[in-house]
Amino acid sequence: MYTLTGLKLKNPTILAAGVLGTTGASLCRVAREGGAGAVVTKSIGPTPKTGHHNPSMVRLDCGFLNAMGLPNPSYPSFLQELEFAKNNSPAPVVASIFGGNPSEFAEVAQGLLPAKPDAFELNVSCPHAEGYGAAIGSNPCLVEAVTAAVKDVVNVPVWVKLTPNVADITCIGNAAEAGGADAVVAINTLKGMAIDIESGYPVLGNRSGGLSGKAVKPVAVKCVYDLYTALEIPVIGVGGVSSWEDAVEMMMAGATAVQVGSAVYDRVDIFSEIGAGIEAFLERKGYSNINKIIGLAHEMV
Amino acid sequence: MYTLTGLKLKNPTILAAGVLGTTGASLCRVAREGGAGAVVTKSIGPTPKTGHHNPSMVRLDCGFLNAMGLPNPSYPSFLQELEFAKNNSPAPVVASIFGGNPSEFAEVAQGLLPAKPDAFELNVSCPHAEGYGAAIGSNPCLVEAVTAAVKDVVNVPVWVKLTPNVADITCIGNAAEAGGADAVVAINTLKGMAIDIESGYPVLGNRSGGLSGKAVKPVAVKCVYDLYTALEIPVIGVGGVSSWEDAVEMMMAGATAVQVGSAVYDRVDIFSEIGAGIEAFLERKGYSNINKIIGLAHEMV
Amino acid sequence: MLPLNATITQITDESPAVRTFFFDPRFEDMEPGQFVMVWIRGVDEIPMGLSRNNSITVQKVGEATSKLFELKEGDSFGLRGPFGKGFTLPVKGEKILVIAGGVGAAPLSPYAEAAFAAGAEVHTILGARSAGDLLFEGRFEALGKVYVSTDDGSKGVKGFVTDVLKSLDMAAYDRISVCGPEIMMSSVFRLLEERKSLEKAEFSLHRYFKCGIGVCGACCIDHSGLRVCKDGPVFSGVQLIGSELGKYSRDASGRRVKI
Amino acid sequence: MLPLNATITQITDESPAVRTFFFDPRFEDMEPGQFVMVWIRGVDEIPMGLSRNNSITVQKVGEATSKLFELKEGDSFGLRGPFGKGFTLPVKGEKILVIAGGVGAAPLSPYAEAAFAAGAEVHTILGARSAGDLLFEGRFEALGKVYVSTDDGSKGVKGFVTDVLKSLDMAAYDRISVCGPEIMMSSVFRLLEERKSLEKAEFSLHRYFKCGIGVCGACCIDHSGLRVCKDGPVFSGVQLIGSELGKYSRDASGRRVKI
Ligand SMILES: Cc1cc2nc3c(=O)[nH]c(=O)nc-3n(C[C@H](O)[C@H](O)[C@H](O)COP(=O)(O)OP(=O)(O)OC[C@H]3O[C@@H](n4cnc5c(N)ncnc54)[C@H](O)[C@@H]3O)c2cc1C
Ligand SMILES: Cc1cc2nc3c(=O)[nH]c(=O)nc-3n(C[C@H](O)[C@H](O)[C@H](O)COP(=O)(O)OP(=O)(O)OC[C@H]3O[C@@H](n4cnc5c(N)ncnc54)[C@H](O)[C@@H]3O)c2cc1C
Ligand SMILES: Cc1cc2nc3c(=O)[nH]c(=O)nc-3n(C[C@H](O)[C@H](O)[C@H](O)COP(=O)(O)O)c2cc1C
Ligand SMILES: Cc1cc2nc3c(=O)[nH]c(=O)nc-3n(C[C@H](O)[C@H](O)[C@H](O)COP(=O)(O)O)c2cc1C
Ligand code: FES
Ligand code: FES
Repeated sequence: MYTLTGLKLKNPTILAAGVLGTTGASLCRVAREGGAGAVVTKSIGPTPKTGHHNPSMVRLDCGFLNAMGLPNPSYPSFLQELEFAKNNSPAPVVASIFGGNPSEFAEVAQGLLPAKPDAFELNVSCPHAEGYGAAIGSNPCLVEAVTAAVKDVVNVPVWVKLTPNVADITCIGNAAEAGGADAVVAINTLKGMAIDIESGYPVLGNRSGGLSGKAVKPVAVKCVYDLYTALEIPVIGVGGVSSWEDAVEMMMAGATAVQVGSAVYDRVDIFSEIGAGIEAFLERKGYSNINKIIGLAHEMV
Repeated sequence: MYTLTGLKLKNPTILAAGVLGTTGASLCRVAREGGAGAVVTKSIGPTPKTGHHNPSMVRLDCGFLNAMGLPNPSYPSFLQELEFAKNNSPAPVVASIFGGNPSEFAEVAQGLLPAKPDAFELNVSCPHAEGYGAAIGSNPCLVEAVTAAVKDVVNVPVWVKLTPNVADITCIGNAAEAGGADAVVAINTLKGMAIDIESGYPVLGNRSGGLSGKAVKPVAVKCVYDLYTALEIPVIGVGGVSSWEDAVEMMMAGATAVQVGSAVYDRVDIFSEIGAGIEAFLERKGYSNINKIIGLAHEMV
Repeated sequence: MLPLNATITQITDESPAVRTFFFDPRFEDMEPGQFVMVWIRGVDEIPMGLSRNNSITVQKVGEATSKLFELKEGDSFGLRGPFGKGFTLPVKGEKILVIAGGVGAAPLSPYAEAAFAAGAEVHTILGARSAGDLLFEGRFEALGKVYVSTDDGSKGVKGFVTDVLKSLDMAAYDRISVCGPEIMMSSVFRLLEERKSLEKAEFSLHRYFKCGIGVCGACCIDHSGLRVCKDGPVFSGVQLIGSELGKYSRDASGRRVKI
Repeated sequence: MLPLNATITQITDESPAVRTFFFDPRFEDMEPGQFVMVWIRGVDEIPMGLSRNNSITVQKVGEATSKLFELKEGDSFGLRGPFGKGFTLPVKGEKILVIAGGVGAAPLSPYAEAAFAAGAEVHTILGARSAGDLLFEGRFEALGKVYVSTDDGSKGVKGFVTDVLKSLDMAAYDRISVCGPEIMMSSVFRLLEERKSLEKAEFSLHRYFKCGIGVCGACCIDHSGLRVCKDGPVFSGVQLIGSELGKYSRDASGRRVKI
């Protein structure tokens, strides 16, 4: 058992927000069949949103590009999904939420509290939803305020999900920590775009979107590495993890646990595969436990 | 013939800075055998630098990671290389320069003027050289001052090379334009890192570095797209271009020309290949000239 | 992968509101029952079953399909796919029953043809609102017996496909493959459940698709959490026991909507 | 690719300052003359010719090689490669002359062995400072005639490899393959040029490598602009006519340094 901000995880892999997280049943499937140590829901907001027009996600040579546009049924409708997940998931369920300002964040968190999520993850980092996400996440004052507002109204751990689309992610990480965050999650997607040269049209319905998958792993590793140095609270690594080797790399950079998003494309049971791979690695290398590798790269000079 | 800030290019492909640009002979080879429409030198500074320890560049699953550390012999020693290039290259030769402040930039530009470069490219965007590069390039005031300082002392076009490691690249592009830049070049590498899990050591001698190649193309396309909207001056697209399709995509996003760096790994004559591919594409699609595709994605709504 | 550019080579009117679009890339390796994401540029991208390895057959219902209906031969759209899991092909000598309602005949017609080519005996129940709406009747007839039902009785049995199905001996079939409006599929499902024939049945589901590639989770069904776009669209009857089929689906925001 | 983890399986002292490190991954497909980038973690990464498909033979000269000499069997380093273009293999019946100076014997020994295995007749001129520094004499002797030269005359001809070379009939050889200190290689080059034998000669060059994969441009030679790491390290004599060979090279900053 791994412990992360008080949550008990059977392995250090977590389903990332917005991936297979729209329904309670899907979250449970990832926890049970997929073997995830914890699961995070789709980001839920104050009012229903249908999201951007399709294409909303495409696979590239390297990685994936998406602009879902934070589709969600709003917290009142999502309550039943979260309840189903909580009642049926063998692993902790974390509610990802977003809003346009601190009080909206607090409203959504309170609205979901009856379903007893094990933690909240604050999405202040979506690169392609006007006025939400990265608009907040690149402003340290707002990040601190949003974090504090949610901390005020909930009694479970609060994670803050950071955007890499800033000059210095540690500033934002510090702001989250100052606001009382129990952990930071890095990274959300990188701003990106693809154009269909046959027609000249941007491929995504929203024209541009967020890059995820293999392409972003080196960026995520660097962000995690820097955050590990800058912060006291745990860093949860996400971005391009698609194998146990990637997970180990992320942990050596300083991640206490990793999230996996796009790589469910390959297979849903990637979580147990990564978990087993990490265990085998620790054993082969003679590391007595996972803490021996968390942040190891910082010691190798 | 294509015209770019007054330079005549036989095709819209340009060798990117820091790639095969350490010697005059190498620049000529890329222009002649490689078929580049223009070539940019390694970034040259005020004093000799040996750069970071190796490994200074590694190939990843997706893209490349490098931390050369701006090795360069300084402008007095580089003069002979630049002269050789100017005397022997069939294509325009652009001198990439860097410094720690506006006056150092001006000093280096003046120092190289005797070799008569066809243009200068200001590297305010290297992500892994303390005090140089991105430290300047994420500060709009400094970018404007550096640009103005060089414009003051040279009578050839000045291009400003931008970093994507900022919250909003158009702010920096605007600053360059305000400083008198004739074009902007986007993008330099993204901050990134890789760790050797067998040992825990970061792979690069400098621990972290810059991501280039296929992985960054969607990020570059988005930056070019945004800069095209924000600026009056031409945008030169760079980042992950490794085929004529990539070049066309970059141009549809708004690039007047493209630079190619990492993809010389595949073959040096990629420039003529891309040039020919673009020509064939224009012909097949019935576009009367290249201007029909520059920025086309902005019109497709 | 980015969408392929597909050029329309031919357009065929199947009925007043249904048209078949033939296009240029041919998906030689498609499994009957798989779908493609059809990108009508500047408008939307929507899922469509493949009615042949180079055609889709589209019912005009809303914005994207209407725009598609404005396209002419020589025009193009984007295509991603084929995606998902198709119908299981029978082996030589098996006897199969195809149950197609409305535009559900689109993915079932190449399946019926492939099954026939594999040496199976193919019977079809083809249902539609009225005679003019019957889709691909000729294609099915070329393979074997076709039972027709129309809501208005303008051809075949007046009523629903279930009215025909009730009269057949399900024990005579090795496989039963179903696609059509969800109300119809859930009636068929209940009937097959009663007759203990779910094990040999497969249903092709429709849900709101966003990514189409199994990542976003928009199309997951209760309570299995299976993704219609990747684990389906074709599911075995057994996979659907106790599922949301016929009860509700989710809209683009993820809200439950009663069927 | 990221560096492979290579475990040292055996260390052999070849001479006081030269050691062979055998390691675990075996590069079955290496071309003799290719090199690897050897990453001594926390220190530096340096190019080394492969002296077998699972060994490098290293002369201790500075920081990285000294650290390498501190490693024991069971320790490990990182390896990228094999990279670059090796020596051209002769065909059966050809007669080749190998000219190796100092640690230049490292990449030439697997070449000589491969040439012999291909059915060529292999003669070697092996030069070193003194008898104790002669590298892989036994390996070359197992293949054919070996002419030895030492600077101090402690074995073979007193003098340089060129002193031996002068006495041989170059017309008798189909290929001549050279590796050693640059001063030596440029003397050989001049001699072969005079004797009109450059067409059949190949030289393995050393330059300062950064990327090792042909991108950064640190290792380009004048005036061809060829990259030693990717277009070489082995070049034909003809490619080197009028080049910087023997005149200057560039240091890590790109500054020219006289040879
Ligand atoms: C696997 C699959 C295969 C299909 N095959 C066919 C086929 O062969 N022929 C055919 O005519 N139709 C098929 N459909 C249905 C088709 O996708 C919808 O009719 C189409 O999306 C309507 O788009 P619209 O913009 O015209 O309608 P809209 O006005 O946008 O919406 C009308 C209705 O269409 C459906 N719809 C809209 N967008 C989507 C979407 N992204 N994903 C799923 N449903 C959507 C919704 O139920 C919506 O309420 C299939 C659907 C799925 C899921
Ligand atoms: C293609 C190639 C094959 C080689 N094969 C062998 C071999 O089989 N055996 C062997 O002993 N040596 C070989 N060398 C030379 C070897 O790379 C250097 O001796 C080694 O790099 C010295 O490193 P150092 O840190 O110990 O020395 P330092 O103290 O760093 O420098 C001493 C000298 O070593 C050279 N050197 C240092 N770093 C590099 C570098 N990154 N690239 C190239 N040269 C460098 C420079 O000339 C420098 O002046 C080869 C070099 C090349 C280019
Ligand atoms: C389809 C899709 C939807 C996403 N939706 C959300 C979201 O709602 N909230 C959020 O915080 N992150 C969202 N993300 C970002 C992921 O959680 C993750 O940070 C990112 O994809 C990088 O991880 P990956 O490379 O493992 O996918 C989404 C990513 C994808 C691919
Ligand atoms: C080995 C290497 C060295 C580089 N050196 C420089 C440099 O000196 N100055 C500069 O402005 N950019 C430098 N760059 C960045 C490239 O010019 C280019 O912006 C970046 O690599 C993205 O393009 P690419 O994907 O085509 O490589 C370097 C890139 C690489 C790979
Ligand atoms: S539509 Fe995204 S998972 Fe099915
Ligand atoms: S060392 Fe970089 S090109 Fe040769």
